[in-house]
Amino acid sequence: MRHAPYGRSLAREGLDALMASAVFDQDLSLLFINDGVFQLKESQNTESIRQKNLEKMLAALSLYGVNDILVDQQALEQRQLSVEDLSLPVITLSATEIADLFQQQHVIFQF
Amino acid sequence: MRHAPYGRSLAREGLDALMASAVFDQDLSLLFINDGVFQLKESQNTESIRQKNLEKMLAALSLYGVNDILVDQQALEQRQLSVEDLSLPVITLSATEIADLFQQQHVIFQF
Amino acid sequence: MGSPYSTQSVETGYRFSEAALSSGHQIYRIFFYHDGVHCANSLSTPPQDEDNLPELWQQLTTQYHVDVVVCVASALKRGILDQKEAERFDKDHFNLTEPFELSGLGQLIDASAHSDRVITFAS
Amino acid sequence: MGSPYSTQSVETGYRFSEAALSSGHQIYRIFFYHDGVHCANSLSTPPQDEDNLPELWQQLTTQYHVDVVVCVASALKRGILDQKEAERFDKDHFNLTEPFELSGLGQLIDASAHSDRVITFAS
Amino acid sequence: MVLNIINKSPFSHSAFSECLAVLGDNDRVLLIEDGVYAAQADTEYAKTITALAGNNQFYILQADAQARGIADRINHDVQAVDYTQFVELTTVCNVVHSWY
Amino acid sequence: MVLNIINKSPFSHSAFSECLAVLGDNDRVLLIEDGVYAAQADTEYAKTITALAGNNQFYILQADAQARGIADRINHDVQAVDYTQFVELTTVCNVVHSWY
Repeated sequence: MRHAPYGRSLAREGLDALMASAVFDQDLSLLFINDGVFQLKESQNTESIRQKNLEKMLAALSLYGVNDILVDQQALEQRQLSVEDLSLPVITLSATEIADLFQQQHVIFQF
Repeated sequence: MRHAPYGRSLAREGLDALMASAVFDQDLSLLFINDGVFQLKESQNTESIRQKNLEKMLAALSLYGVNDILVDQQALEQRQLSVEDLSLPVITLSATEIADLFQQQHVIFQF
Repeated sequence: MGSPYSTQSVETGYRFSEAALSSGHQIYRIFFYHDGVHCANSLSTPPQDEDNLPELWQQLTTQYHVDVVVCVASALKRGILDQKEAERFDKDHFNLTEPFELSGLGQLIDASAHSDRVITFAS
Repeated sequence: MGSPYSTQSVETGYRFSEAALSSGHQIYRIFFYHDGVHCANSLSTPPQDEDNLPELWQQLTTQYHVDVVVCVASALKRGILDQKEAERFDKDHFNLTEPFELSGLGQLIDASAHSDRVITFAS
Repeated sequence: MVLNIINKSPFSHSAFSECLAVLGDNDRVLLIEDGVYAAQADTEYAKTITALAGNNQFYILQADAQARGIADRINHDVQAVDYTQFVELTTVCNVVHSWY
Repeated sequence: MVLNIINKSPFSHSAFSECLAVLGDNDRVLLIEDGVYAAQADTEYAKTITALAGNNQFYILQADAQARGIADRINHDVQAVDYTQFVELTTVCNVVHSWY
């Protein structure tokens, strides 16, 4: 997840694809980088922009068996976000760890 | 014009709007900033990507009475482009001159 | 100019227009250009918990008698046709919502000349 | 995933697919997601000097028997319907080009599992 | 007086920086959609805004800040507006310039 | 080995810089569409590419460079490919990652 929520529908459609993937029991890793980390910001209230609340969609991930949420440490720092600002518990990764993670994948979808 | 040609259709549709404007005899200024200056790069050959050649569209501007082509000097420098690299004669502007130009407009369309 | 359901700009433009009209301002014309033309697609069928943007535009602009014009060049290549264009190009179907009208860029230029302010909601 | 006539990604994806198929590679499936669903709009009517992208996709994938699937959730909200969906939602018209088929995201996941490589052409 | 509207995140797109480079005296800047992230306190962009806030006024569309969960951490030099105030802003300024 | 594909201008979008920050040893980078502007010689991005070119290989889609009139000023550390070579690149690498 590399894109901010709401401005474009990429985050929403990425989560849809992720859930479909989880339903079909695919082994997957979920990583938030760049503005994608804003998807994890707590206290999202989307009533007045009339979009589906992504914070609630993310909260449902554990029901789909997606438990490990990986986050780019540097992306958080650059945005003045700490892990306490996020709506879910996460595992932070360094740039090197992210590079390694990409190497291990069979397929990469970026949203 | 702030966007590069071809990757998105903004440049193309911006030029369409510009020509319509000129046809209706509107008094207009045409300014290229940021990646928009790439629209002016000479030697564009779009055959293999099958899109309308914007260099040719730009060349036709003088027929529409659009003669002054204004360009952000700094945008050119940052992209290692000199006025000799461009397909048309241009007038270069500083950041201050650009700010002044915006103040004088009744309507601003950015493409 | 943005695409509904892909960018927020359509929703923002709608909320802005609603606020302007309900506080007594006049809107001379709303011109749909670039991907904005998809706002006029009568076949849009969003899920029940999401706004039906073509329908919302239709209601708002009918209520306040606002002229809504879709750029014909942008629309044709993106597959938004009224009945007349569908017949001209030998298509069995069409999908332009009423009261949207297909017309040329001249309508944008005309509106710019006749309005105090022109505001773009872009993708 | 990009929108035809708005982003180059559809053209790039097409050229890539053509090169892959003509050099003997197999394409298991092409999945149209997000704004990519507009590629299946049968009403697209580009000017004569521009590619008709829905038609080109149709020809290429028919020639090489490639499965072309349009994400049904993305398509419905963006106004791309087949005859069955049009009837279900009481619309008089529909606009899905043959041989494109509306189906769910499961088809993307299935294709990912059955392919050596998955490549995204995004806007 | 120009009302500049920015709808892109400053972390991902150059629109914010470019707009600020060509501001005139007394121009206004309204941050909407993903543009609101530029108004978060304590980021590098907050410093840029604060430096310009003497000559220029900065606004943020409140609905967009709330949606993104950042309404309670907005830079003090940025003023929250609703859609009606957004409309008023476009009438107060002479011309509107959307950056995207 | 990851094949990274970038289709956005480095002057306007952060995709190029972000991708390069997480490259693995021996990863490859293909610049397409507006991404080709990163391959122009003598810009700040040319220096970044040249610094990484020992460990990583950089490619550019020739059709896109020609369309934009920059095919004759490409950084020497970047190799031009056609669509068929693009296909081959995706088979040589283990996984493809599109940045946009």
